[in-house]
Amino acid sequence: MAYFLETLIAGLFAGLMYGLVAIGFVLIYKASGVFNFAQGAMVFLAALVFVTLVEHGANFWVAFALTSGLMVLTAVAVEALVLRPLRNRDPLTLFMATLGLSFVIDGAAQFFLGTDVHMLDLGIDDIAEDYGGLFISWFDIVASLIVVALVAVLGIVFSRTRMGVSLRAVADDTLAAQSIGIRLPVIWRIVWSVAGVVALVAGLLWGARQGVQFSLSLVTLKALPVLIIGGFSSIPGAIVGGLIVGASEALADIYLGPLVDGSVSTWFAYILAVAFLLVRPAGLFGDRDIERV
Amino acid sequence: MASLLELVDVSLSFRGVKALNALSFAVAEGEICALIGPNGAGKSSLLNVINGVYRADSGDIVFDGSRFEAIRPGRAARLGIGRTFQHNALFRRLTVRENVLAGLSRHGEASFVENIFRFGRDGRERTDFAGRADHVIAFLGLEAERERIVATLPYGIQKRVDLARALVSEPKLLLLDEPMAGMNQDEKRDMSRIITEVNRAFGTTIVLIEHDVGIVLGLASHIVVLDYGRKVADGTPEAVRNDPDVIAAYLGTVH
Amino acid sequence: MTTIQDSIPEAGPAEALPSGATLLQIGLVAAGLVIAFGLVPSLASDYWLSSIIIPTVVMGLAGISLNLLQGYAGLVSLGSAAFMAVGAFSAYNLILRVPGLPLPAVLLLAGLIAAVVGVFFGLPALRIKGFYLAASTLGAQFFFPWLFTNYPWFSNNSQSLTISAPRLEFLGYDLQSPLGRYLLVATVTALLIGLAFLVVRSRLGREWMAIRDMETAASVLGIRVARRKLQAYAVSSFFLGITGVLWGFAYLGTADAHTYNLDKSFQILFIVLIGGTATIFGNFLGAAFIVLTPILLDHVVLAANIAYLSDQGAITNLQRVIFGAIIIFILIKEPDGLSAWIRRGVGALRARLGR
Amino acid sequence: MSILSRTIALAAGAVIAATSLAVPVEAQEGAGQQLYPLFTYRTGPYAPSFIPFGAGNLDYLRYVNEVEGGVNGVKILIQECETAYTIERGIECYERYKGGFNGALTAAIYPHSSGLDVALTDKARLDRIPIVSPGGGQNIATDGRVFPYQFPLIFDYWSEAQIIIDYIAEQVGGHDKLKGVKIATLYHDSGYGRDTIEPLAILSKKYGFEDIQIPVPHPGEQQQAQWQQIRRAGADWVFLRGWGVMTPVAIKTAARVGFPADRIIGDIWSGSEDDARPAGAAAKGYLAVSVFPPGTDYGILRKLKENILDTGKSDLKDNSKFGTVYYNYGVIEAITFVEALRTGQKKFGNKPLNNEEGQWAFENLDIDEQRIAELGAEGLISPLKTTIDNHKGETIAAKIIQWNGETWDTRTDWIKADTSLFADVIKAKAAAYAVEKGIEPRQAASN
Repeated sequence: MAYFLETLIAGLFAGLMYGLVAIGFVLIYKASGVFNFAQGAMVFLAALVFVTLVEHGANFWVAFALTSGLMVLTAVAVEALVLRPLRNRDPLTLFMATLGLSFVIDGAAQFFLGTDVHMLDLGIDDIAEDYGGLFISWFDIVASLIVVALVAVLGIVFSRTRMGVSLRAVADDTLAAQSIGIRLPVIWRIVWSVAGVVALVAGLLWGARQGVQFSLSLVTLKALPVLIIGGFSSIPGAIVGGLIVGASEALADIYLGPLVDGSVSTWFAYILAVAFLLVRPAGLFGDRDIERV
Repeated sequence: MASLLELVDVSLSFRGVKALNALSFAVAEGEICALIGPNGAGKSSLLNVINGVYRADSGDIVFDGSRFEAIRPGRAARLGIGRTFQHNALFRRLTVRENVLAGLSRHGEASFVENIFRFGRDGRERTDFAGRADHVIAFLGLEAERERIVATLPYGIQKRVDLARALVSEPKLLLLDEPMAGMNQDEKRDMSRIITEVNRAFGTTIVLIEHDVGIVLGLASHIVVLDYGRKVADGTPEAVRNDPDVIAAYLGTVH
Repeated sequence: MTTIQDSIPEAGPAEALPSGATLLQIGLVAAGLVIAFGLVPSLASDYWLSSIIIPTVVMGLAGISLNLLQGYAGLVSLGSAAFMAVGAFSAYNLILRVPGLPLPAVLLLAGLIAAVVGVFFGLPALRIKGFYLAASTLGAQFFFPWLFTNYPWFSNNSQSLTISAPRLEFLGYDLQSPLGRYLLVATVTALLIGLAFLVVRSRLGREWMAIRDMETAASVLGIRVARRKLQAYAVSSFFLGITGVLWGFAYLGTADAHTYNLDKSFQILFIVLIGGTATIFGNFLGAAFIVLTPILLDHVVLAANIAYLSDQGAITNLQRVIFGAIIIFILIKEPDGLSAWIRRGVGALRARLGR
Repeated sequence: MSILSRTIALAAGAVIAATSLAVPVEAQEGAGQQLYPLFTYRTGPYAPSFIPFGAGNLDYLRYVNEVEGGVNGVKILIQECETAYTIERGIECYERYKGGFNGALTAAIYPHSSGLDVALTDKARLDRIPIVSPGGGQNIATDGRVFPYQFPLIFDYWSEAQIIIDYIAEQVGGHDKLKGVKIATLYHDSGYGRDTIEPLAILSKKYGFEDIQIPVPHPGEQQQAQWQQIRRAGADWVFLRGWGVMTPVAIKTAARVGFPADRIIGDIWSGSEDDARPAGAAAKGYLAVSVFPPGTDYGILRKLKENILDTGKSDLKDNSKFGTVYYNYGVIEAITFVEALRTGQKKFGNKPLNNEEGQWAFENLDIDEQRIAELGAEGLISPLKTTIDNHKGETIAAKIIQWNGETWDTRTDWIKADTSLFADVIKAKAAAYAVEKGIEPRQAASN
């Protein structure tokens, strides 16, 4: 039982980390209807820039500020060079464009900053403490707190501020939003910037785990089933979806894995997600509209 | 005359808003029945219920003797309910001819393998379809646009293609959702002439929605007036024209 | 709007085209066959055959497979490569376990097996649309590599879990040589292109396009939408299955589960979008782009010899940047994909012949 | 290299790239030279391991060319070809260079990728091109009678498993003490990772230790569940068959569940600085198998430092990578190439070798202790002698190294594997392969 609990908890922690990556997708999908495959590359870029700055002696906050600044610049560039020329094109084209974008971003990142594997130490020690038979690492707790805090902040921003309101307007009905004078390009720049900062946070937490290297951009794939389950357009959905994926994946590996003598977590989340879709075609928190003719 | 279509206490609501409220009326075989009423009166919803795009919350639909609580669009089509759409629902990237051919789908019997490799029932199907399609295209005077991609055609023509697509499968009942929307007077006159001819030539029963009361009074033999999902009046043009409720609820207001 | 008008020339029923155009078509087909089976084999070197032409043709075929699903039926799939894998592994085991099965039969069966699998993974399409559907097709993309890795039986317990091409031969002809492999690929491709045209010009193809353009209207007209969608997955996967066999055996000469990974699925998607949706020949342009660009960039770097400016590592990453940029550029500049080029060419020809 | 100069490079590169499409390629004259097609993967997830590897490779060849004036006067012409670690592009590179380049002959091709090695097996047999994969070849290809053109030199994972067990045995005080010891193998769930399941099963039958196999799905960025399994099973040792990012995550996660780092022994692909360093403090004490020992204290590396590194001719951008595991791996691999050329030249004369001559050369390699001493590579490589029956080399040996938080310390001398143990199994597999492929095995006499 303790073993089950421990696995479950570990899974939930992992799930939060997935959710963190998924949030980046959700933000952008909400605002620009783009499924941004380059999110992974952005995570990698942010982490790499940050770690390089730190290695050149910048202190944490300076590095964080500078990197965030870079992510904002990236957002502006993306809006101008990719989104605007492609507006009103079908979603698949936009998706492919972001795929191309991911080549550009991680290619550029490694062109300028090299391909070395960097160690990233956030000074949070990652040794598990024994809490009544349950080994839980401080790092997990801190990481989860950060994720929760981030979600809270985003929640407040989107519900209280003017920007947030107009963002939700855009998400609900783009045309209507434009007609009341909300300027899409501005919204897009802002949202992509926020997504960039979220990518930075994700990059730091993941990077501290596995070192800052190209594979960081692969976390994208972990976020996809999370999105299907949580719904592409819901931040709470991303978190809940993340928890579900993380937990079920961990449990599946331990209890289902042995039956097929292999690890199932590469596909389990996806099959789970598909099963979910058959029950709830728009994910847990996704919103769907009825067809008008 | 026996009624081809009969609605019994049909109700429908979206997110609590009642679009149709215990609506009942009958359409006789061979007549042209017009649904009129202000915007949001539930006219389109009604058509959508009749051919199964929406599922009624309660109430029955009797078509051609058989009774349904709900009907799937495909089933409706196969039973012989044709339909045109208010907002253009043509297959934009297909030619006029292909659109019309698509309208014949309910008559297709060949399996997809036969269709692909052109054997078995496919041959007869092709010639049969081609014949019917060309006939309707000629009937609606679309020969010139036969091979044009519909998205490139003017609105008025598209409306006609929509009609052709619905008509080609020779439905017993034809539902026309604002066939003359956005047309100028001449075009409207043409369209209503066509509708009358269809009704006469094919003996098709027609239910149509139209705002232009002048046109409707000339065209329809039976008028049903809706308001907020409720039936306000139901009868011959004359009867309806003189119905006080109608004048109050509808004819008074200008559209 | 004329772009839309010509954007699906192959979709128009053949018998409907003016005779001038029909002649032109016949002419083009003949020319194509002469080039494919006459010029290319006699002119191309082994290098060109086995490392540029074969992969381009096979990837073009993959593009066609996905285009049938996406361009014509309006459905999406991010799992194309998985069905290629199913085809390849089926073919390998058929040859291994059913001795004496002729190559054409193997290809056909492999395609059919892939088709069955395709139908199964197409089921979500009956409930969901758009990105949810796209993402769910990834299920296949992650399931099959796992399946073929986790159960070595599929690779006949080979140590590296790879299946290596059996001796390719047909009617006693050895198809091992680059030329032999090319001829195999070219023949299968020619046949499948023919099949693709039959499909898109059949009632099936027409109803796919109807569903793509306006699903509700399609169902109201009595088109059996669900059935057609599953048939779309079946046909597309059939094509993909055979493509997978060619990729593994006629091109690489070997394959393992990860040969058909997510990147390959994305490449196929690129081919469709860059080549142009709802086209047949455009896919080969898309494929040529995907296959050639990295090689070209590589040659440019060698030729320009800019290594002294920076280190190789940086330059190869620079190539990655350029590749990505080109993709975005094409997506922006050619909404109808590179097939627009073909169309203009054919258009000019038609004009010459004065229809 | 500074960001500024990179930017300049970017600009200049763009300009030149644009223009060079127009201008014809300046063909390098290659006649009378020996071609070395360098298959690179400077992009993608595995680039970090290639960069130092490629540098070691290049630096040694440059040293041979510039200091020793080539191999008995025959200069080596290096042509790079980027595979991005994909098989497709690898095949393109193979086709590009299998026939030589501007008159320079191809004697052998080093694919630098196990996957590509397998993919090229059939092609190479038809084209008669030797495919050489030191440390990363197919174990069954050891049988040169069935695989005349494959050379999985130096090492294989079955011997590795055996060396690991021998080392553990030594730690617990003899093979007889292995009974009941719990050894968990945490493997990358792929052909590479699964390769050690079979030999470990055999070994555990032989010595009676408990064999626990736990897979980690690619890429392996999440291993909490696996390590809990390990702790729950009460494993005494963990054999870590990692790949890429899987290794640092494994080490970190081990620390999280409180499993001691000095009880984890990494595979050769889990034993580089880039595998240990990202794990930070958690990696202190972590052990690994080393076939390519790190360090700079070897005669040959001193020569390289003096003649290449210090003269700015090195391919390294970051000199701290000098003497790292992958750098030395690159050097060792280059040595096998050069020594093979020497071997061939003894028979065919001091001229570039063609592919058939190359095949003979690689099949008759004999780098003995004395030659190793001449090369100044004592302790860097162990003797390497190939024959028609053994394309791997007769002595398979590795050291155990330990991470001290900064660099690797060598813990043991060469531990030799008893190759006789698995020889029959491998031969049997090779025979089965021959049947499946319809290959007529060569006889030793035929050579």
